[in-house]
Amino acid sequence: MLKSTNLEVGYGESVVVRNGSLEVKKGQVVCLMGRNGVGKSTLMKGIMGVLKPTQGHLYYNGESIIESLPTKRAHRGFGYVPQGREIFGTLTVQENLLIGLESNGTKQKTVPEWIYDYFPDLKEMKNRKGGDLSGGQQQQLAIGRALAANPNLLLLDEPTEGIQPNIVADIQDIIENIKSKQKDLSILLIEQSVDFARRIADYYYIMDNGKIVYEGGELKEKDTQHLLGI
Amino acid sequence: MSQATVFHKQEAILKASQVTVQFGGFKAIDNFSFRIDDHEIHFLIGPNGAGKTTFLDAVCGKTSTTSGKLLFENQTELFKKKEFEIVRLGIGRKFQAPSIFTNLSVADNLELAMKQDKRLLPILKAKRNGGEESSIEEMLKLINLKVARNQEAGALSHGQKQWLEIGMVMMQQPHLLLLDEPIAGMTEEEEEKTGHLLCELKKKCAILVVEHNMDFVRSFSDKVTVMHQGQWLCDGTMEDVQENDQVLDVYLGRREVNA
Amino acid sequence: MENFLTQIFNGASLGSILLLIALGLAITFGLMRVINMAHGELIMIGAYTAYVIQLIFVTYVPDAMFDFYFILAIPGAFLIAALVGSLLETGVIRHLYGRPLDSLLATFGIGLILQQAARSIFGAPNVGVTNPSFLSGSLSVFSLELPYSRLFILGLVALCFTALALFLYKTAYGRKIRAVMQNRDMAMSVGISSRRVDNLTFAIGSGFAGVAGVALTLLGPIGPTLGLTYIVDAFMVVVVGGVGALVGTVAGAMGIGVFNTLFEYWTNASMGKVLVFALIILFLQWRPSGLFPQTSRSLD
Amino acid sequence: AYEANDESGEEEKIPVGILHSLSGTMAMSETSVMDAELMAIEEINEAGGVLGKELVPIIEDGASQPSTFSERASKLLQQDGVDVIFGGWTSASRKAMLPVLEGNNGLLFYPIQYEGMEASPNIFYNGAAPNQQIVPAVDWLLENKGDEFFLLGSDYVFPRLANQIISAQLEENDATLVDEQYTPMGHTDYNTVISRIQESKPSVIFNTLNGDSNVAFFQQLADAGITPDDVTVLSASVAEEEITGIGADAIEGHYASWNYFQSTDTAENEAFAENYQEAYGSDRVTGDPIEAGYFMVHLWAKAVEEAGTTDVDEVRAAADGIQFDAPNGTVTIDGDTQHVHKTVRIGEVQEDGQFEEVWNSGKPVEPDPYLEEFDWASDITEP
Amino acid sequence: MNTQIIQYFTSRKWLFMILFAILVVLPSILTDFHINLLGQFIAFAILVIGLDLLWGYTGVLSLGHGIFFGVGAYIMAMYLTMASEDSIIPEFMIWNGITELPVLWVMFQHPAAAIAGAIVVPMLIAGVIGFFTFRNRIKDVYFTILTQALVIATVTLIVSRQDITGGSDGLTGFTNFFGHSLQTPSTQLFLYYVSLANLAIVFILCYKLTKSRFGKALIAIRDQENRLRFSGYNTAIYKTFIFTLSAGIAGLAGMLFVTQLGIITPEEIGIVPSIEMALWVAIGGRGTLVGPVIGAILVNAAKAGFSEMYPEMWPYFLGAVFVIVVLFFPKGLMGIVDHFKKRGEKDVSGNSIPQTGSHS
Ligand SMILES: Nc1ncnc2c1ncn2[C@@H]1O[C@H](COP(=O)(O)OP(=O)(O)OP(=O)(O)O)[C@@H](O)[C@H]1O
Ligand SMILES: Nc1ncnc2c1ncn2[C@@H]1O[C@H](COP(=O)(O)OP(=O)(O)OP(=O)(O)O)[C@@H](O)[C@H]1O
Ligand SMILES: NC(N)=O
Ligand SMILES: [Mg+2]
Ligand SMILES: [Mg+2]
Repeated sequence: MLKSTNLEVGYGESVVVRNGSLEVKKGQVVCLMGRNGVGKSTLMKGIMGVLKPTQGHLYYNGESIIESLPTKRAHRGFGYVPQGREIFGTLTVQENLLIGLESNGTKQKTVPEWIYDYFPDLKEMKNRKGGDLSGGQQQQLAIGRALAANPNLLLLDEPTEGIQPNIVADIQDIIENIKSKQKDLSILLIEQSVDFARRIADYYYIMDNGKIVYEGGELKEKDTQHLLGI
Repeated sequence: MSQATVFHKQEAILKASQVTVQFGGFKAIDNFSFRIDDHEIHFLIGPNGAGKTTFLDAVCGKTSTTSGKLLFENQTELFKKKEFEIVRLGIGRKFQAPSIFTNLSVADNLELAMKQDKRLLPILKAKRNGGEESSIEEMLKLINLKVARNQEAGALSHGQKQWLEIGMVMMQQPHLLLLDEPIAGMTEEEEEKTGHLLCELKKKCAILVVEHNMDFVRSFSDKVTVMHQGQWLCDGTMEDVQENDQVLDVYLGRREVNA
Repeated sequence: MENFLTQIFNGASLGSILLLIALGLAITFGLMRVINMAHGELIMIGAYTAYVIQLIFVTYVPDAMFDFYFILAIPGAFLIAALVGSLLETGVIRHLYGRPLDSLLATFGIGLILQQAARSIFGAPNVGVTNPSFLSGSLSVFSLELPYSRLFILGLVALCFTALALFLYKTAYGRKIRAVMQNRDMAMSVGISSRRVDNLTFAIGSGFAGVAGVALTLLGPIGPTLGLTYIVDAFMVVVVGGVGALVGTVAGAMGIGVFNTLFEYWTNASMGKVLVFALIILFLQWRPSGLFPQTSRSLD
Repeated sequence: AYEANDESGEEEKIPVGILHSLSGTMAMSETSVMDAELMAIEEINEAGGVLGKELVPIIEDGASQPSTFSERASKLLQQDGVDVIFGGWTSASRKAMLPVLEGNNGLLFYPIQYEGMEASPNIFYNGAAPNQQIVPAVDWLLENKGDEFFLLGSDYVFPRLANQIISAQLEENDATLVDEQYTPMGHTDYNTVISRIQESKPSVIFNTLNGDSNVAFFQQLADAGITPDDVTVLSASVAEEEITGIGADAIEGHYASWNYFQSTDTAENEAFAENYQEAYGSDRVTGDPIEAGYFMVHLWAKAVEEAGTTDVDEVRAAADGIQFDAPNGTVTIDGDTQHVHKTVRIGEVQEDGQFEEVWNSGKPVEPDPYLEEFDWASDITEP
Repeated sequence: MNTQIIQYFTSRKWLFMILFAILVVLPSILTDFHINLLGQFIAFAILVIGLDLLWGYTGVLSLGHGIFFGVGAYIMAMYLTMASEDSIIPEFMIWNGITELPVLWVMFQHPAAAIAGAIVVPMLIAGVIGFFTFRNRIKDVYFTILTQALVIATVTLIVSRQDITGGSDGLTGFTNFFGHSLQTPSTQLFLYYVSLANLAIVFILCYKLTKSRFGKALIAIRDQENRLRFSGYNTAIYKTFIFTLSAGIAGLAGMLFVTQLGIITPEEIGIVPSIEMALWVAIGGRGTLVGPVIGAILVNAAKAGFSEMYPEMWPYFLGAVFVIVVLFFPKGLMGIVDHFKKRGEKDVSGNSIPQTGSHS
C-alpha cells in the first residue's frame, strides 16, 4: 500500500533521514521505533509530505506520490497525528473535528457520534477552543481529527503521549475496533512504549542515526534492545 | 522501590489550601488542598483535564489563582508574585511541551539557566568562570548532550529538547522542582535514567511530578496525589492509590492494574 | 443633549470609516498575520477604480444613468483590488508566511511601487470623483442632520462586516480559512489546499480594502498617497480590537471613532488626535492584547 | 531626466535647478508647478535662450521632506553648479533650503503665496505676501459679507500666521472672531468642525486649509446643508485644481483670493492657458501657483539678460524693477524685498469650476512682507 | 588557505574594521557635498546599531525610533538655533506671540546641556514608556503599533505647538557651531569624523554587549521570553534597558545628523522615516550589528543615487530592492556574506579538523 525507498529527508541543508526504506502493506500495523532524535518523526513528515524528501521514491498503491502535496495525500486517505498535536488552537473542538471530517475532500455538516463515543471528554468540550484544552485532551482531539474521515492509511506519531492510562488502553481498543470494521486500514505508528507496540503491531522497523537498521515481524530482545534503549 | 513517607516529619515546602482557578465560568481547579514535603518525590496524577498542569501553572505564577492560599516554605505567599520572583525563591518548572532557547547553543542555554544573580547589573558584568564552566560540563554529561554542546538548541530532537529543559531547570538548583510529564517521548532506558536522576535530586529538593506513565510513578514515587475534575480525589502511596475504586474508574482503568 | 447626540453620530460615522478601512486588514493582518503595509495602496487602487469607472460612464453612458457608476464601482473595486491582492500573494506574500516582520518590509516596498505606479498612470495631482447625487444632502432626524453619504458608509460597512463574519464563522470554507491561518502545514495534512485558501483569503482582504477606497471617494479627493493617510489608523483599529478577533475590529473602530470625535470636540483637531493616540498607548497598558485577546494556553 | 552638461557643451548651455516634490504627499500639488516651469524654460529656449545659451533644467525630487529639499538644493548648487533653483511649495521646504542657499550663495525662485516675515537675499518670492492676498480679502469680506469670522486652517505655519494677521485686522475693525480651528495636515473628517460652525454661526469662514482637507471640508459642509447663503467661505489655498477635486457643486458660490485665475482676462493668459493645456492635456487646469511658476522663470531670464551673466550677485543687483507681462498682468520685481508687485483678485466659484472675478485691486500691489504699512500688525512683527 | 582568510575577514568584527577603514579614507576622494551626505548616513548607521540590538537581538521591533532620533536632533537644534540667533528668542517665536524663551529652550542653551540632553532625554522617554509597556507584557506587533501611536502623537504635538517647536517648518537656519560656520567644508569634515568616531565607539560597545551573557539573555528573550522568565529573569527590566539604550543611541545619532544637515522637521521623524530605519536593519541583516550599519549606508546612498539619476523613477527601484532583498536574501546582506563564509567553512572542515570538538 505504502512503500518508500531510500527517502532522504531533512531540514533545510541538514539531512536527517538518509535511508528511509519501509513498506506498509494493506491492513498492516507497522511500528517505527528507535531512540530519541534518530529521525522517526522526520521520516513520517516526509511520508506525509510536510517535509519534501530530497531523494528517494514514495509509492502509494503503486503510484508515485513523491511530488504531491500533503493536501493531495490527505484526499487520498492519509490521516496524520503529528507529534506535538498541532490542533487548531483558535477553532473549537467541534470545528477541529469537522476539519478532520472533511479532510478526504468531502463536505460534512455534523460530527458523527462515534467519535464522541470514543472520546467522551471531547463531547463535553465541543465548544471550547482547542487551544484551551489540556495536553491529553488535545492529544485525544488530534487522534479524533485523524480518525474522523475514515482514512486508509493512518500515520501516528507517538499517539499516546500525555494520555491517561485507561484511555491509552482504550486507544488500543479503538484501533482494533476500527481495524475490524475496516479491514484494509493500514497504520504506521511511531511508539516508544514497547508494550504498546507489541500489542498492536504486525511488523517493526527500527531506526538509528537516520537509517532503518532493523526490520522484522517481531521484536527480538537481543537484536533490538540496544537500538531501542531498553 | 520507594519508601512511602506517611508521616510529615518535616515542614511542608509547599502548602496549598483551598486553591481555586477559574477560566470564565469553568473551574479548572476547585478548592484543591495539597502539601509536599522537602526531599520528597511527589506525583500528581489524574485524568486528562483534571487540572494538574493548571496547578503547576498556579504555583509558578503562570496562571493567577482565583482564590486560596499557596504557602512556600511556610513563609512566602506565592499568590500575586511574579514568575521570576517565584523562580528566585527556589521553584523550578519544566513545561509539558519542551521550552528552550532555540537560537542559543546548548551550553548557552544552561549558562543562562544556571543559579546566579539574575538581576540586570550582575548579568551585564557576568563572565563565565571556571566553576560555572565545569558545572555546565557536568550537566551536559548528565543529560547526554555533550556532543551537542555548541549546537543550536533548536535543532535537537523532541526528546533531546526534553532533556535539555530538565538540565536547565536543574541548573537553577531549586528547592522545589515542578516537572510536567518529563518522560514523554523518552525511551525506557531514558525513563529509568530520569527516575534515578530524580532520586539523586531529592536529596537537595522536593520534586512534584505530573505523569501518566504508571510504571514510572510506581517505581519512583514517595507519594501520590490524585486529582479529578479540579478536585482532590485521594492521596497516599501508589499502592494505596491504585486500590481506590474511583481512581480505577476515572483514571487507571481496570485493565491496567490487571495487566 | 442634541449636541451630544450629534457628536455620537459623528463618532459612529468616523468609526464606520475606520472600520471599513480596517476590515480588509483584519483579514490580511488579523487572521493571516501579514503586516501588509500596502493595504493603504490597495485602498488607493479601489479609489482609482471608482475614478476610472466614473470616467467610463462620463464617456459612454447617458447622463441620466451617471449615478449608477457608484453602484458598479463597489463590486468593481472589490474585484480589482482582490485581483491585485491575489497577484501580490502569489508573487510575494506566499513566500513570507510566518515571517510577519519581513512581510512588513516587502509590502512597504510594494506600497512605494504602487504609489509611484499610480503617479505614472494617473498623474501626481489628485483626481476627483463626483459623488452620486443620491448621496448628497442629509437626512433630518429631529434636529440632527445626518448626511446621506455617512449613512451610506454606515450601511455599507454593516453589510460588509456581516457578510464577512458569516462567511468566516458559519461556512465550511471560513473554517478552513481559520485553520490554515493557524497552522499551514497541519491544514495541508488534513486535506486543505493551503495555497488556494491563502490566495483567496488575501484576495478577499484586499477586496475589502478596495471597497473602502470607493467609500473614501465620498469624503475627499484621491491621489497616489491616499493610502498613507489611513494605513496607521487601520493598524491601530485592528490592534486595539485584538489581532485575530473580528468583533474586536468593530469595537476598536467604534471606540477610536467616538473618542476621537469627543476629544476633538473638547479640545481641537490636533489635540484630539494627540489625545486619542495617547489613549491608545494607555489602553494597551491595560489590555496588552487588545479588547478581544486571542489567548492560547501554549507557552507564548 | 536631464543630464548635466558635459565639459564641451558648457559654453552653450546654462543649467538651472528644478526642485519640487515628485513623490510623497506634496507631489500632487508640486508637479503642476514644475510643468509650468518647464514650459517657460522651453519657451525661453525656443526664443533663443538666455544670453544666447540654452537653459538645461536639472530636475530633483524633494520627496515631500524638508531635509530632502535641503540636501537636493546642496547637490544642485555644489555638484551641478546651478546658480538658480526654481522650486519649493511648503514653507517648510523653503525654510529648509534657505541656509543652503545662503551658505552657497545660490538663488531660489519660490512660486507660492506664503506667510511673509521673510526677506532672504537669496530668495525671490513670487507668490503673494499677506498684504497681496489675505489683508485685502479680509477688507473685502468685512465690506461685503459680514463681520463674524470663523478661522479654519491646517495646522502649520502659513495658516497660523495668516490667522494672527487676520485676528489683528479684525480687532482693528471691531469685527468678531467667533472661533479659530486647526486640523492636522491630511485631515478628512470635518464633522466636528462643522458642528462648531453650526454652533458659532459665523457670517464668514476664512479658510486656510491646505490640499486634500479642502475637498473633505467643502463636501461635508455641503452635505450638512450649509450653503453660501448661510455662510461665505473665502479660501486662501483653493485654486482651480483643488476645485476639480472638490467638485464644483460643493463649492459653487464660495470665494477665493489669489493674484491669478484661469479665467483672468488677459491676452497673455489666453496664450498661457492654451499652451499649458496643449502641452499637458486638455483636462488640466491652471491656477495661481502654476502661473507664478511660469512667470518667475521668465523674470529670472530677464534679470539675467539685464545683468549679462547668471552670477547670483549681479542678477540680484539687476533684478530691481524687472518686469514681465504675466498671465495675471504685469509683474515687477521689488529689489528691496525681492518680492513682486502683483494684482490682487477675489473670485467666486462658478458651476463650471472656474472663478468669476468679483473684485480686483485695479493695479499691482506693492509687496509688504513685514506688514510695515499696517499699524495694527505691529504686535505680530515685533515683540 | 584562501578560504580561511575569507572566513577571517568576513567575521563581524573584521567586516566592521574594513568598513571603518574605508570610511576613514573616503573623504579624500569625495566632494564636499558627498562627504556631508555620507556623514549623515553615518549618523543613520549609528542609529541602526541600537535598533538592531532591540529588534535583531531582542526581537522587539520599534517603529518609533524616529521620535528618539528626533528628540536628540531637536535638542541639539535648540542649542544651535540659540547659538546662531542674535535676538534673545528665535524669530519664529516672535510671530507666535512668545516673548520669553520657553523653559524647554532655556535648559539646552548650554552646549554641554544640549549634548547630554540629546542623549539622556530620549533615554528617559524610552525608559518610562518601556518600563510600563514591558511590565504590562505588551509585545510583538502590539508593541510595534504602540510605537507608531507614539510617533503620531508626538509629531502631531510638535506640529501643533509651533510656538515653541517651529511647527512643520522645524528648526533650521543655524549657522554657528562652537564659533565655526556650519557651512564650511572644514567644519563639515570635522563633523564627519566626529560621527565616524562615534560610530566606532557605539559599535564596539554594542558588539561587546552582544557577546556577553547579557547578549545571550537578549537572544533568549527573542526566542522564548517565557522560558527566561521562568528561569528567574525579570525580562521586562532587560527589555526596558535595551529599549532605553537604543533610544539613547538614536538620540546621539539625531544630534550628529542635525548638525550636519542643518535642519530638523517633524517630517524627518514621522511614520515613514521610522519605518525606513527598520528597513535598513533588515536589509543589512538583523542580529548582526555590522549588517545594519552597512545597510543604512548603502540604502541611503542608493536612494540618493537613484533619485539623482531618475528623479521620477526611484521609488520603483527602492521598492523593488526591498521586495527582492526580503524574498531572496531573507537574512539581508549579511546572509549573503554568511553564505560565502559557510562555503569556506565546509572547505576548511573538509580537509582539516572538525569544528565541533569539545573543550574538556
Ligand atoms: N526543526 C528542525 N530543524 C533542524 N533539525 C531538526 C529539526 N527537528 C529535528 N531536527 C533534527 O533531526 C533529528 C531527528 O529528529 P526527529 O524529531 O525526527 O527525531 P525522533 O526520532 O522523532 O525523536 P523523538 O523520539 O525525540 O521524537 C534530531 O536529532 C534533530 O537534530
Ligand atoms: N484558558 C482556559 N480556558 C478554558 N479552559 C481551560 C483553560 N485552561 C485550561 N482549561 C481547562 O482546564 C482543565 C484543566 O486543564 P489542565 O491542563 O490543568 O489539565 P491536566 O490535568 O494537565 O491534563 P493533561 O493530563 O491532559 O495534561 C481542562 O479541562 C482544560 O480544558
Ligand atoms: N507657503 C505655503 N502656502 O505653505
Ligand atoms: Mg519524534
Ligand atoms: Mg497537563
